[in-house]
Amino acid sequence: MFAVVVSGGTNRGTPARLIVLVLTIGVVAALLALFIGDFVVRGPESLTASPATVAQGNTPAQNAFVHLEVVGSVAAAITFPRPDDPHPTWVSYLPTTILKVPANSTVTMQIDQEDTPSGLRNPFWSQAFGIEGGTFHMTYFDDQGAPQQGDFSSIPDAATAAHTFAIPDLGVFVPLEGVNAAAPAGSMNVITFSFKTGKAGLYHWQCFVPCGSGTIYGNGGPMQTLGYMAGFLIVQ
Amino acid sequence: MSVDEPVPPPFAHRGMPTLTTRSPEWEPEVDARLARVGTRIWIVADVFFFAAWFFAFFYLRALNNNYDWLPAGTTHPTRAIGAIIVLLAIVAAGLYWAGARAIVTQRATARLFFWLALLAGVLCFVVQIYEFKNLGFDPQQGGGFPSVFIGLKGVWLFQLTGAMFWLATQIAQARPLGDATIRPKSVVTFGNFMLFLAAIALVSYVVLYFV
Amino acid sequence: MTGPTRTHALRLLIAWAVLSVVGVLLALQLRLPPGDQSQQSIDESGLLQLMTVISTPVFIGVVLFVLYSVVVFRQKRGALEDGPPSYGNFRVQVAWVAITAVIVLILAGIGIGELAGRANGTNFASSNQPSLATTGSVGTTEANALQIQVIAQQWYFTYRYPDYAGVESLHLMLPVNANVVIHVTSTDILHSWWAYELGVKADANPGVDNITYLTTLRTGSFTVRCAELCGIWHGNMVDTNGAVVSQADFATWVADLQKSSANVTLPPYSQYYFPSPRVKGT
Amino acid sequence: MATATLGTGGPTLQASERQMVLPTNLLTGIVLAAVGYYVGVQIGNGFGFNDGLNTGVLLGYTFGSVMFLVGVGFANYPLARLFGWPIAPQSAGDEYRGAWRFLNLSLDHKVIGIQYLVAMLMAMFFGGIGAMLIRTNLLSPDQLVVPPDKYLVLVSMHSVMMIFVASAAIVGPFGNFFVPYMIGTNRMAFPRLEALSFWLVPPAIVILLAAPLFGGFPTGWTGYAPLSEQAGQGFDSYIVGFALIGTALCVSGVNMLTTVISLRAPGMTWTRLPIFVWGVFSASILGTFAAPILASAVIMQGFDRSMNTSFFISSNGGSPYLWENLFWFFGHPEVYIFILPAFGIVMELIPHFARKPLWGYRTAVVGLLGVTLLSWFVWQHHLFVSGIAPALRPFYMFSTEMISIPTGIVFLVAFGTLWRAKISMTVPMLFCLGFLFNFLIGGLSGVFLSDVPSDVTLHGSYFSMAHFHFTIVGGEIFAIVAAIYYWFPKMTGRMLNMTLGKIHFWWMMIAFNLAFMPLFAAGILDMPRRVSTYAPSLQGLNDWVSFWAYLLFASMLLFAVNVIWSWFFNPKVAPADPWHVRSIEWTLPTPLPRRNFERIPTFTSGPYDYGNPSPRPAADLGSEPAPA
Repeated sequence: MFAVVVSGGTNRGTPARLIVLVLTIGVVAALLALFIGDFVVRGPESLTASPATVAQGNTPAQNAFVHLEVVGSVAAAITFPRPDDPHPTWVSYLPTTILKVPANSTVTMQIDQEDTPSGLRNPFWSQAFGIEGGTFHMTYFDDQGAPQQGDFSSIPDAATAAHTFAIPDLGVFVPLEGVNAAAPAGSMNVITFSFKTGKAGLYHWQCFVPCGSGTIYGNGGPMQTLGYMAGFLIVQ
Repeated sequence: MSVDEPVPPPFAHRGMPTLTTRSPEWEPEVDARLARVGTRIWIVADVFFFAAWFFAFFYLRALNNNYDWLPAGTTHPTRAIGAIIVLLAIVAAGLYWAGARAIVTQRATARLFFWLALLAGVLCFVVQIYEFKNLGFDPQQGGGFPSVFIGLKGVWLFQLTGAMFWLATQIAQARPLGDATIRPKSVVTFGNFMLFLAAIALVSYVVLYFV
Repeated sequence: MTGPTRTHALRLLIAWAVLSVVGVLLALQLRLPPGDQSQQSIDESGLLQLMTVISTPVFIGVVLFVLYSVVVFRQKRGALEDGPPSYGNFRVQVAWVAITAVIVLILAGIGIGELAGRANGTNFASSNQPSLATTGSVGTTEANALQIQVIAQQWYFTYRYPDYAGVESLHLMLPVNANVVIHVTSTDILHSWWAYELGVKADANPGVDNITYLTTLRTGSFTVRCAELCGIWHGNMVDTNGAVVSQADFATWVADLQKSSANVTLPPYSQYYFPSPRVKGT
Repeated sequence: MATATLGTGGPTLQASERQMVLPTNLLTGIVLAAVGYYVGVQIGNGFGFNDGLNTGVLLGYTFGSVMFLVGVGFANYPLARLFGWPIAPQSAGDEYRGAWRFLNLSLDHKVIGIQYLVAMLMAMFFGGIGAMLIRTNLLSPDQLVVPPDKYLVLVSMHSVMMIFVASAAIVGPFGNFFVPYMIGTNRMAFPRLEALSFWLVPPAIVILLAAPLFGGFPTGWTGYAPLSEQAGQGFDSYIVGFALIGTALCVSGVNMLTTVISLRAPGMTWTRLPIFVWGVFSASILGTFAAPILASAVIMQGFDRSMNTSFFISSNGGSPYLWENLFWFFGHPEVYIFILPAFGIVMELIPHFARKPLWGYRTAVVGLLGVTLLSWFVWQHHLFVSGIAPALRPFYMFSTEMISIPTGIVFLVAFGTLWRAKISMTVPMLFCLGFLFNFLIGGLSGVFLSDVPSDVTLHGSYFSMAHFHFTIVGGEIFAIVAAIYYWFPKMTGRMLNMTLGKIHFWWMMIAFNLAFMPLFAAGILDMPRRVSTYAPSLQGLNDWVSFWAYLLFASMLLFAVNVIWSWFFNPKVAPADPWHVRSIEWTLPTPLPRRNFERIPTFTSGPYDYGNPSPRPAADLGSEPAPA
């Protein structure tokens, strides 16, 4: 008869099996550690807002100041270079997108916008919402490349938007004008505005310009990865 | 050695008996029945496979999203080339079928037919590649029709390639003691698949060039 | 029917009847969401409750039968007896299939009845979506209904009011006791617009006008969520500030909105938010 | 024994097939897979590693998988044919002995069954770990443990992994192992296709697990375009993984259908076929014909992503509806691929442990085939709120509700069999009864979802998520566990510990129901699926769910301990027929002989003839010589 046992053919002793078992469990555990570690590894570093240097009205509450830079590609950063970034060609906010700000305070943002226009798909977002005074201050370059500045409640043309800074849960939406092609190389539009934070919590913020170039409808890659065009506002 | 003798394996195997007595369940008759049933099931499955592409064709054509079914500048490729491809596919299938009929009685004739079928199939492949190289449109520029055209013809070509490989193995096995000689009915069954591929080529020709 | 069989069947039947009555009475006490803010949500609550009521006896019947069998028809410990060799009872099988078929027909009848009531696509009373065309433009539906366009994008819904020169809002504001036609579209990928308390849900597809109907009945706020996976902020695509307000409040609100957004020109209505990239990587 | 019986349950590899230049085994396969991947990436990227391109990854995965199969030994047969070497369907014996045999290409259906079983349990373990991470993250409404981008990757990995498992975890291990016994044959129709259907699975799982290295994909198992086309290189894992699994389903189906149609032993008429074989048969019909649709659809995705065609891009003449339609045209039969063999298991086991004939056998078969048929006509119920073809919604609502009629037959058959039976509450029986309870809830909640108006609220919410977890976990997984407890002694020669089994049942049953029942409420209380954050008011409910989900996972760990201990450390060989049942596989000795039947059996009665005063043998083993 060719009666061969279907399960393990040879009769190894229990110690041998135990060793095999321990080895197997070890391998599986290592794989598991990789698998789990891959998911729970923390995201980008956070940036704590510094105490405000600009007085905002007569509010007695805390003031905080956040300085960000927006670049068309991480490698082109001027203010906050990030040399070892795995995606040097991605569009990004710098230095990070995890922002820590105090609760019940006025946060002043300064955003150095260095990217060129991408254009909004829905012109609605060329308005600003939810910021103190309803206007933002912007230094920019006109069609002749001459520096200009002023207070705006919206940008004049949705097609010249480069990005937006938006915290939907706080109702904050600010369009960021793209750097005019006539501007000298290395120029940036500097946009300043303030908004109020309420109670402590975790709020997400994002950009409404489909600026993830190379992805369908422009919303992949950097738009969906923490640390680039997507981030958290940790109000504490 | 003559061509019709079995080729011995090039490497002796470590200590294994090379030939065994057949068990009844492995008789050629059993295999022939299984091949017949299995090929039919496989063909029906393949009908579903191609149905998805034809569905894509008619669905996208009917929707014509953003008026981009046929983008400006996109024209159907020459019908003559398409016709040549279909004809070659049909010829290949027909030659295979003729060869398979002859495999029991006239093995030499069968192998000749097989060789001719292989030639027709390879020519079909070459002409199809030529057509891909000279499309007159670029699927990267968008459009539903270019997408379906490339996709449908591409997956068909892939299956044709597989079929040609199998045809080549039938040629190699159509010797004394070769598999095709021992199991002639299984050889005949494969002709159904060749005919099926030719039929798909014909239908896609009508759909892609005339609808 | 033999004696023991009849006893078992009677016991089961009585227990089932009693428990079912209790279960159905309990089920009738349920007040299931989404509530009564719109005709649609009333219909859905009613339907959910109806389903619960129909399911209760079925659930009780199955569980009761299995428990009874397991308790009563046990193999004696250590024994190895066979049960009676019954291979089926044609009448019981036909009856079972007939009963399930009738239940299915009733359910389908109710559902189809609800859908058929709006064959022309303009029945606001119980409608969620029209039975007919999904593509179309504003104005093809009932003339005195309020038209709203929902524009979904990654990751926010905005609301355009074509009847008011295309002003757009961050939150949906609706007048009470109004018939509303909602046109859902997307600027990019698939989303699903779900106004929970209003009992409406419709997918947002790029280049497609997905129409759904709504009749508001009660003032109050409602929540809007995205119900189709749309990327990283899918879970955050929530707006709790939608509201159904009185007709007067709505008129005031819309007038304010028109005033404040005078400096941004929007098309009154748009189905296409293209162009988008034809070729990736360029 | 005479040399005439040197054949085995499957043909072993002919000597000439093994005499390739490279020895073909698992190690060669792994090495060649790496080489294939490298070459594919180089070719796809125009010779070079380039970040962000899909063609390279797609070609890399494809070449890697093909080369893996070549290395494992699948090219030997076609190449031997091509070189004109003599081909014999069977040979002297397996080259590999012992455990090594299970790690290498074998054409023996018993070995393939065990390979499938182990692979599926491992994959299920990883999918379960994914579920635990998901539940951990949902302990709080904020995204704390797993960042939101990775959360979606996690959800997608869990779902796709579990879909892989669910689609093959019954037909693969138990179908391959027991169908030949049950129909009385020594061979499968196409043993190489059978082996291929298994060996496509490991590359699919490895490729899927590799997705996070490329950023993962955020689409869930539905892979809806155009979100899928936005995704990075991770989504290419989805495409190739599903293409491999689809091919596996299709070739396994072709093999299984042909086997059941053509290789039934004398006397094994269609009306004597064990109901489990019917379950496998109907699932194979669906697998064979639905999987090609999926293959086409993922190829379209691949073309869109690598060649920039526009099948699914509205602005370029494509349509996302095309994907939705193709996907669900495959996807809905797919869910019946999960559940039909589970019905088969439950209806197979209940008569044996009730010691009563299967009540209404023909009706049961009609029920299974009815589900098979109807499942092709319901797919648009996944699109009720998508805005497509609303005029057809009454039809799809009706066909969806119709499917509860053949499904109800399963319950009828179970009832009829339990009625006045002699029920032994063994562990497999407990799991079958658990199946009835869970699947009842799953089925009833399905009716809620089938009705268009109520589906408007429930669609895409946790209600539908709870619904399909009740059918797949509460249904299919319970049936798989029942089958493992039932057939483990025959497959491995060892009994599982039944005390642990009883603990496992009650633990799993309670934990499962307490974990998933509240999710119906979560859905009705407006919690959409696949969200990493939710309304803070639902935190209590979610924490409760997470707690019981951990316990559910722990119950599966207990099961794993039971399996590992019983299989490898329990010295006692199981008796040949521990359950004292009539099914033919238990009339064979344990451990099973290499060759299934020395003589092809002649069946003289059905497998469930309990209580017959003059019971005839189920199979007349060995009284006649095998037909020549």
